[in-house]
Amino acid sequence: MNNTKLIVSHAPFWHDGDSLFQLNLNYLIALLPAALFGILQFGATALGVLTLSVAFAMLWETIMNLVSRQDMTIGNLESAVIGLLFGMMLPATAPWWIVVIGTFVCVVIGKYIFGGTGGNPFHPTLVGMAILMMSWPVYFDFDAAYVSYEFDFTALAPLAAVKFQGAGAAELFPVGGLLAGQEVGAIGAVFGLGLIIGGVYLILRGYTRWEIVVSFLAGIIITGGLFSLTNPDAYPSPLFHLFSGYTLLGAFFLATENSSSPVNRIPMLIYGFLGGFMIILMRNIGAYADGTVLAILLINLVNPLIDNIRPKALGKGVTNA
Amino acid sequence: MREMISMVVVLTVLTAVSGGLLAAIKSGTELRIEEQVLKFQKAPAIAQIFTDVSNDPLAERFNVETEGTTLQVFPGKLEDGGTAVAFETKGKGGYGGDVGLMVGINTDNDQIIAVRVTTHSETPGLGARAKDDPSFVSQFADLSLEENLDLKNNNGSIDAMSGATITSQAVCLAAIQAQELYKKLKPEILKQIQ
Amino acid sequence: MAQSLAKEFTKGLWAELPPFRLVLGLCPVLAVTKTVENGLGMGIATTFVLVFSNLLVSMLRNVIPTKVRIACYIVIIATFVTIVEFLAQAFAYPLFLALGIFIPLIVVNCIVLGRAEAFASKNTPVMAIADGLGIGIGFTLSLGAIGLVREFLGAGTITIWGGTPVFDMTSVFANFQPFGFMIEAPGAFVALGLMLAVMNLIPSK
Amino acid sequence: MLEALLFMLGIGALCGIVLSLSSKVFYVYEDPRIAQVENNLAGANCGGCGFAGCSAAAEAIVSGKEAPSLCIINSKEGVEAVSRIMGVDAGSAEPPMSYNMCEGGNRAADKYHYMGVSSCKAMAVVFGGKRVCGVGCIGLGDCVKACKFDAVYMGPDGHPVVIDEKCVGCGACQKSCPKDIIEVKTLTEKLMKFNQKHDPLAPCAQTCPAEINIPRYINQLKNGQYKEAVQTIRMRNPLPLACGRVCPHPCENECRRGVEDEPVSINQLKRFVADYEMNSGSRLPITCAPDTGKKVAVIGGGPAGLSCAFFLRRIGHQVDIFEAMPKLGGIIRYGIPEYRLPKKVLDWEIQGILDLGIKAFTHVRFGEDFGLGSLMASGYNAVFMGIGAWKDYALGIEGEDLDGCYKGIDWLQRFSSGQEMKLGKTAAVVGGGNSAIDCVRTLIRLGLEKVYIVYRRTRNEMPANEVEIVAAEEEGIEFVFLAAPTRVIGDDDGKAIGLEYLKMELGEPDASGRRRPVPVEGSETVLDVDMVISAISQAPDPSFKDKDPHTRMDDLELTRWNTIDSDPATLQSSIPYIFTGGDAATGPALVVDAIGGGRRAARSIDLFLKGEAVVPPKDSLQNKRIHESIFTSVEGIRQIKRAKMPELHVDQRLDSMVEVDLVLPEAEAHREADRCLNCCRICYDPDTDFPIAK
Amino acid sequence: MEYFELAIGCIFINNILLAQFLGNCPFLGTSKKMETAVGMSMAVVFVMVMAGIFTWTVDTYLLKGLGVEYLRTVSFILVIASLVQFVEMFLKKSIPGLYAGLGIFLPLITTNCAVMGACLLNISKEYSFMQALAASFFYAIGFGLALILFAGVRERINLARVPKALQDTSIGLVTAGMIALTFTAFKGMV
Amino acid sequence: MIKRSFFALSKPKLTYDLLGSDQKAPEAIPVPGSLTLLLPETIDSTKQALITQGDAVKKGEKLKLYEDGTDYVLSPVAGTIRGFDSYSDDFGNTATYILIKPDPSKTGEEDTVGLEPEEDLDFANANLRHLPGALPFATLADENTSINTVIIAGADTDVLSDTCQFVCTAYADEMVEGTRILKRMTQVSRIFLTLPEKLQTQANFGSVQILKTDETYPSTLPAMIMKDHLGTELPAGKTPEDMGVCFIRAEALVSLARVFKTKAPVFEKVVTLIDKGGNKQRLTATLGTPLSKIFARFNVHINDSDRIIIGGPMRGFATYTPHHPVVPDMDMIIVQDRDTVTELSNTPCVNCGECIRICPANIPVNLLVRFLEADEYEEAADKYDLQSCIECGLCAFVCKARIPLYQYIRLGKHELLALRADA
Repeated sequence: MNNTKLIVSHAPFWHDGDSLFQLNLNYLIALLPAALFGILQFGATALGVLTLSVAFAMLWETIMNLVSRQDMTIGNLESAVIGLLFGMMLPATAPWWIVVIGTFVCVVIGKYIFGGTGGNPFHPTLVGMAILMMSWPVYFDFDAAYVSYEFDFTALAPLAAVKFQGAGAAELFPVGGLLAGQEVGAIGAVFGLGLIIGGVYLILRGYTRWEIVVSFLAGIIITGGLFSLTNPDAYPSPLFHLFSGYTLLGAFFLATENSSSPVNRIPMLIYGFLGGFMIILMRNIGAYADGTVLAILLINLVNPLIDNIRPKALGKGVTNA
Repeated sequence: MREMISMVVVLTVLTAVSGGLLAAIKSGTELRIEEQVLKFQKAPAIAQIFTDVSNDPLAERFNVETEGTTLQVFPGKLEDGGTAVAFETKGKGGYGGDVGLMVGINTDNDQIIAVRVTTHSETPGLGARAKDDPSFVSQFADLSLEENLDLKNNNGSIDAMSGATITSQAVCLAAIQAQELYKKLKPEILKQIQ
Repeated sequence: MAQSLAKEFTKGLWAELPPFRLVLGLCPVLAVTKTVENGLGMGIATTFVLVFSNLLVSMLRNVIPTKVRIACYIVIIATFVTIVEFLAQAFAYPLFLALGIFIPLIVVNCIVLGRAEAFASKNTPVMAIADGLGIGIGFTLSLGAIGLVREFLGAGTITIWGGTPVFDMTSVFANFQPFGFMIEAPGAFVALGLMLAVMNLIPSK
Repeated sequence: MLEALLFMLGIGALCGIVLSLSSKVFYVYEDPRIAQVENNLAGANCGGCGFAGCSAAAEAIVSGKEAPSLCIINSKEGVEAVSRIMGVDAGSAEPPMSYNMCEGGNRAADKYHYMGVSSCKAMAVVFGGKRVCGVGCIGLGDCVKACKFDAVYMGPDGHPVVIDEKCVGCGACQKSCPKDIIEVKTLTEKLMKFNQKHDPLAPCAQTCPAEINIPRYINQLKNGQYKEAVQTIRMRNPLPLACGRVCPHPCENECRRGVEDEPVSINQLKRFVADYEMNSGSRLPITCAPDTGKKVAVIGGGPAGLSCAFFLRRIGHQVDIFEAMPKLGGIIRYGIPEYRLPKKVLDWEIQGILDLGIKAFTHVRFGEDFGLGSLMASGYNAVFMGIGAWKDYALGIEGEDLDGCYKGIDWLQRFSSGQEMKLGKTAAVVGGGNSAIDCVRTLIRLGLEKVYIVYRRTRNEMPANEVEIVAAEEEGIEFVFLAAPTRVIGDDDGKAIGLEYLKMELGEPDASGRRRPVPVEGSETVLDVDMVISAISQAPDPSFKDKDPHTRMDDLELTRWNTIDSDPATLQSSIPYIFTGGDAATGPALVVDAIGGGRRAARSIDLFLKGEAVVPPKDSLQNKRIHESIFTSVEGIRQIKRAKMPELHVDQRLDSMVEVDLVLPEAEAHREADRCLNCCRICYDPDTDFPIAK
Repeated sequence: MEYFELAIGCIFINNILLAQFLGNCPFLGTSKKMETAVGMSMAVVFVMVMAGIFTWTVDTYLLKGLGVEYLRTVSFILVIASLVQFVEMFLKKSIPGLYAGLGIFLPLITTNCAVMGACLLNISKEYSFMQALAASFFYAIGFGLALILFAGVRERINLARVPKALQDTSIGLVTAGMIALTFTAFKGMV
Repeated sequence: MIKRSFFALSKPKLTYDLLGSDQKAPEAIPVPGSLTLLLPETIDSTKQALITQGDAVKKGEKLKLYEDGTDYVLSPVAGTIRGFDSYSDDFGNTATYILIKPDPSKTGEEDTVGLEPEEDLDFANANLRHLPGALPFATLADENTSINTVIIAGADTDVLSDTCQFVCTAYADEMVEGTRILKRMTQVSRIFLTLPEKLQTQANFGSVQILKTDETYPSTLPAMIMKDHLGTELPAGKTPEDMGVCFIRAEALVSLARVFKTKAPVFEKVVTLIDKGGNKQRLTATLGTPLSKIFARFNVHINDSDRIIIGGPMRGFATYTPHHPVVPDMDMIIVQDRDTVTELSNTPCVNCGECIRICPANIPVNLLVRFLEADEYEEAADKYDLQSCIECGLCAFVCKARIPLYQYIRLGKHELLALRADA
């Protein structure tokens, strides 16, 4: 028998070299500006939350791999991204156990039980967020979270302020300030500019689909604009919505998550727009101050349905063959 | 044909027997059920409203007829010698159905003594706080019946529970209903108390 | 006879344990298991209906024509359901309040009609009672178990009877903050789904 | 109260009337079975089955799209009732079980490193799979994935293992296997499976005439699963005790270990587990398929008849055996002496077969006491003729009928049945087969002074088993080779006093490769013996044909050797409902041949009884070997001596008929089993750690 | 506007499946394939509206008229069961095409607590006839919407590598929970 | 290898290699000591074989396995048959390989089978099927398919390859002659030659109409040519032949012309070898030459876990043995070092949508692969356009999860055929 065994595989024998590791690594890179700013703004506790979150997300994934005797999958960094996103959506004062439980819910209930990588019908981080926000709403009250902090800007969570004090409160938050992170909120969601830079980086690198981002933002601007036009006293301007709360994080990093978003162009546009529309609806007439989390979960839910709108395949439309 | 007849007969007999049986049981348990309703639904609310009455409002309850329905009224003798009444109204449009509200009114100064939610099927943690957490319903205490008992959104004087606007609305509706009923039936009620 | 009687009874406790093994009758399972007490109460009510409707269906099994059998069974079941409703109001009023609309809905619980059709209509009254009792007790225990999980996690308490918790986590950890999600509607689905998965890991025989 | 009564009365009546009327008005014909099936479903309309309600499920069952067990909440009785309505026959009551035929796992070497879709199916289409072995398990576990019941798991050796308790016989694994090595079969199918060209078979299993899965039972023995090993043997051989003692084990000749070392003592191991069962004090249960209601007559209670009866019974037919002799067993009772196969052992074994519910009528001779006519009249649907070959060939020399001259089988049989026979002092037995050896070894035990064995060729050509020859030598038998008897010399009383023979020498090899003996002119020599037994060969006794009055008997064709003419693959005779097997079909052959033939005939009879065409198994490997599985060299073997069969010392055995060969001790048996390379077609486990192939 | 609010309330906020926990057995049973889900949804819409009309009439004119409200359960379920059976027979004979699409789902609806539940809710909320009609319709739409969305997600989950113990119903329930979670998004909108 | 660009907002572009202007003549590999011929027919032990070990064969002799066999090969040399065995190819195809030991002494007239070529399809089908370039005479002569268009591949169908371009420019005259012969044989009027748009060539193609093809892969695949140049969309599940279009290698026509010229079959195949360093070598080898001989000639060392690709990097196949012979349709051999082999993974699809955007046939690969993984082939074909795939391999090329998508699709098509054959 010949001992030189060749590799036998199927065509193609070339690959463009991309991988899930690359994808998630780029996500992490893109998230860095906003995350770093959060640490600067909210101090060491923010760093603690982020580290704990990433570490535990990866730990849970490792544990589940071990328990179910699967191959190790933490190498593709997916759980790191989930963990980082989760941490970035928390206030810097979140207690450690929220992070531990939250990452467990994200990784295990949000992802693992649906079959792990690629199987999750909803964004795992958002599943964790939604469940936690339902269980312990107190810890997601950003106004309460930062009472002991001193800021040189209005120390109020913009969306909550608008919700409870009316649209007039929006004037406390100039758009420039929001972009520069002069607001109170989740660690990674306050620095609008950083999020935009990261998001654009991902789009340019081809790791997120611009259609979703653009239509998502368009959904917010158009719907918010309509509301604002009909009753400017009751409803703040669309730009305020755009740069406050989780909106930018949602548009660039959450709605675009691969396995829970559409891949065809028209569905992507519908999907994004619907997300923006729902956010405004929930903020303006619904019960929630933010709503990004549930709005994106909702569009995740309709994703399988709308993603059926796709171009006809070659030779499928041919009759009379 | 026989099959058809048997189908009709069997079904008819069965339903008839069922109807008879249920009617019998109904009449057998009717009294006991009424007691239970009093004991579990109304008694706790009344006890909370009339914290210091000298009589037994439950025992002294009486009915007032109004527009074809019967209103059960629980009279209370206040410590200061005044009289008060409590009765229950239903607030429409709760999150999970109607919200029952027991409203206690001081007949002397037409002020609300207190209100308590009796029945509801609201979401736990949100709407259900209307019953479990008195901070919301305590807003009604000592309000005059002349006040607008609606939510602040509707130019009333009541703050809605955060996250449970609908339930709050239903409670307010029940209070407003009580307000109207009381205004209408006050003479009748006062007559009965004497 | 005694052996098969025991078999019919015990199968409902494990091998055909509703709702875990049969995956039926989920609506009350999801809706009323906010506390152990509610779960058990619903289970007992269902057991009552199961046993008596099984008995009656079995007794009348030769009389009822095939074409109207569903209607007949349903009338029988509905009758007992109404009786339960009366009894619950008369003797366990708080429970009646907690179970709300779900008592009348026992009538459409697939388990009840399913047992009537699959078992009672083909077996003797004694067997039918054993079956009804077994399935009913299994159902009650399952509801209790789900209630336990949901209540303990979601509220940090355990309420077995009478509305007062027999256990409260806050007495152990003063700062305990329950996992409120479990008490909520979505939590009901998730809790049941995960418990079902745990049951799947345990072989049915 | 009254309102309630009236209200319910009204609404009940209304509903009843509407429903009853509409059931007439809107009557639509549908397959009545749908309603019947629906009545036997749980009726909860729960949708758990994935169908929209019970009637939809019932329709799916009736249309055959779904199994009767579709309803997830139906009781066992309900499922059975549905099966009955669907007319699913008794065969499906016999649960099929999945069975993995390749145990090679990772043993076969790889031809390449595979990268790509990780499924057997995908790999199998890439140059036939990466394993060098073309028929073996690929091991990526498509079957494990296909099984919805968790009944298949990937074993530690890289091949799937089936958990019998969980298997429901759905066949998903079989469908998923691109190599056709996981098979879902009913007991009947498993019992009636014959070696096929594409099967993963070790050379020994290919060689065994009974087609026993030898590596499997040796492996089971090795693991201490003696009972399972016995069951494995019983799938193919109903007489492991007898075979374990008398089989000349052609399998060992093909043993791959024998290429570089001594072959594994396969037969000893069979005897070990068979004796284990006998000595354990209880019989292992033998499962039978449900009754089919068909009746088969087996004529002849020898190995072929017993085998045929055993397998027919196990696949559910009713079987009666008719035996001319007083007891069952045929040649192995009457032709094999006590010291080789004790009657006690044989009785125990035959009783086990009869315990399955087979009736035996002894002392009835076909053609005389009963015939074809009477069998047909008694309602037998088919007949198996395993009448053996009991008629000795004559030497064809002068003086053969003198007093003191006997025929081998005849003599052995008369001796076995306890007939008084006059013994001489010295005896010559003519012939070189096992019967001849049996004769001489019996004679020496009877106290004869001198016993000769006279054979035309040399020791190398003797067809008897080597061990037998050695034993005979040890026991002091005198061998006269290259001697062709020419005449029996008698005295005046007609008593034999000597055997004259002509010396031979070996000439050119003939077609069979054996060197032909050529007589040496004028070399006549005389042996002084007063007994001459000719044990050269036998043929079936065709006398039944003339004695049976039934005219149909004329249609039964015989060959020129008086064997019953039959298709060698199906063993069906010229009369379609008569089948044959064993010596009656082949002429004198091995016991295992007869056992294999009995099973082959049972398969044909089963087909015949089911009204199917009696055709040979597809791609049958009957008596052929798969070329690629026969090696000329086997690497990596560390030589280990073959277990030596314990036997009674010569001193002890010569004056008694006590069994000579003894069973291997347990430790020895394990050691021997460890020598097995656990071969398959091309792969095997050598002593080294490195699995290699070809 | 009143009906619009009713619609939003019945479809999204008080979704009969996800908030009221009614009709879960067929929800899990018929959501494995999109086609079945669509068929079931249509059938539910049809039956729920019919049942809403019938039960409202029975309740208003007979039960209340005779003062035997306590017979509500018995009479409602009898009416629904008979109605379903009647419609099934009618469709089978008269409109076989429609029967093939919808009819086969009808038996599932007899024991669908969503139908019974919707009827009882109509009565307990003291809706007028038109309201009851609309509410029934919207409840059914809510049921169908949840079912179809669920089927869409479930079709994908069925193909994902869900751990064995969680497969099928188990993961279905968890997914349903997630859907219920997302439906809380509509809270407070009316 | 082409890597993903840093800014990958637009989809990656794979371009075909163009033939350079300074082409050396291909290096001829001498006839080796042993040839392996692949005969596309399965050994059937129940039949009496026509050839046995030790038989002497002449050059050009037609070798058939069985009397009623459906296919044949021509022996490229005179010699003796050393043996034959069965060979499992991809996707369930089996063949028989025949080992021939050439006898260098037998070069005479009597050792060669002459040929009197006729311009007749049946004659060609019976004698010229396996010429270098593999002219599809079996299809052309099939009465069930009516070919009305012939497209000569002057542009290579796979990236990196320029064999077709080389042959059709270097041997343009012969190719034109071959085209004329083919035209007379088949009576097909529509004959086109594909050539890369940017290829600078002085060759004269006479009257053959030229289709200028795009430089982007996969524009020269049959389905794309039909769509872009013939204006017909290939219906899902159909082959170009079903639509009356036949694709032929330029080299096949060159061979045809040579046969008619020399009145003897030809066996020299032009092959491009790309070694581990990516260097291109052009060579000609006798059909049946084991690749190992070619590797030896060009000092290519094959180590464990290297990969030998026959055909292009996108559509070829990897063989498991360096002894694989040169066959008539082999244009290119690529040897990849083990370090340059991209690892595949067992990760499920993450739904990133790269495949969707690059697929020239608009197939929902992300959904399709889920169904293929679950073995639901009918569903995959009905709803997810399995059969629309034109087999370019781009989806697997860009797959982030590194799923062997192309293999799944090929396997799916294969299993679907088997399923439908069963039903």
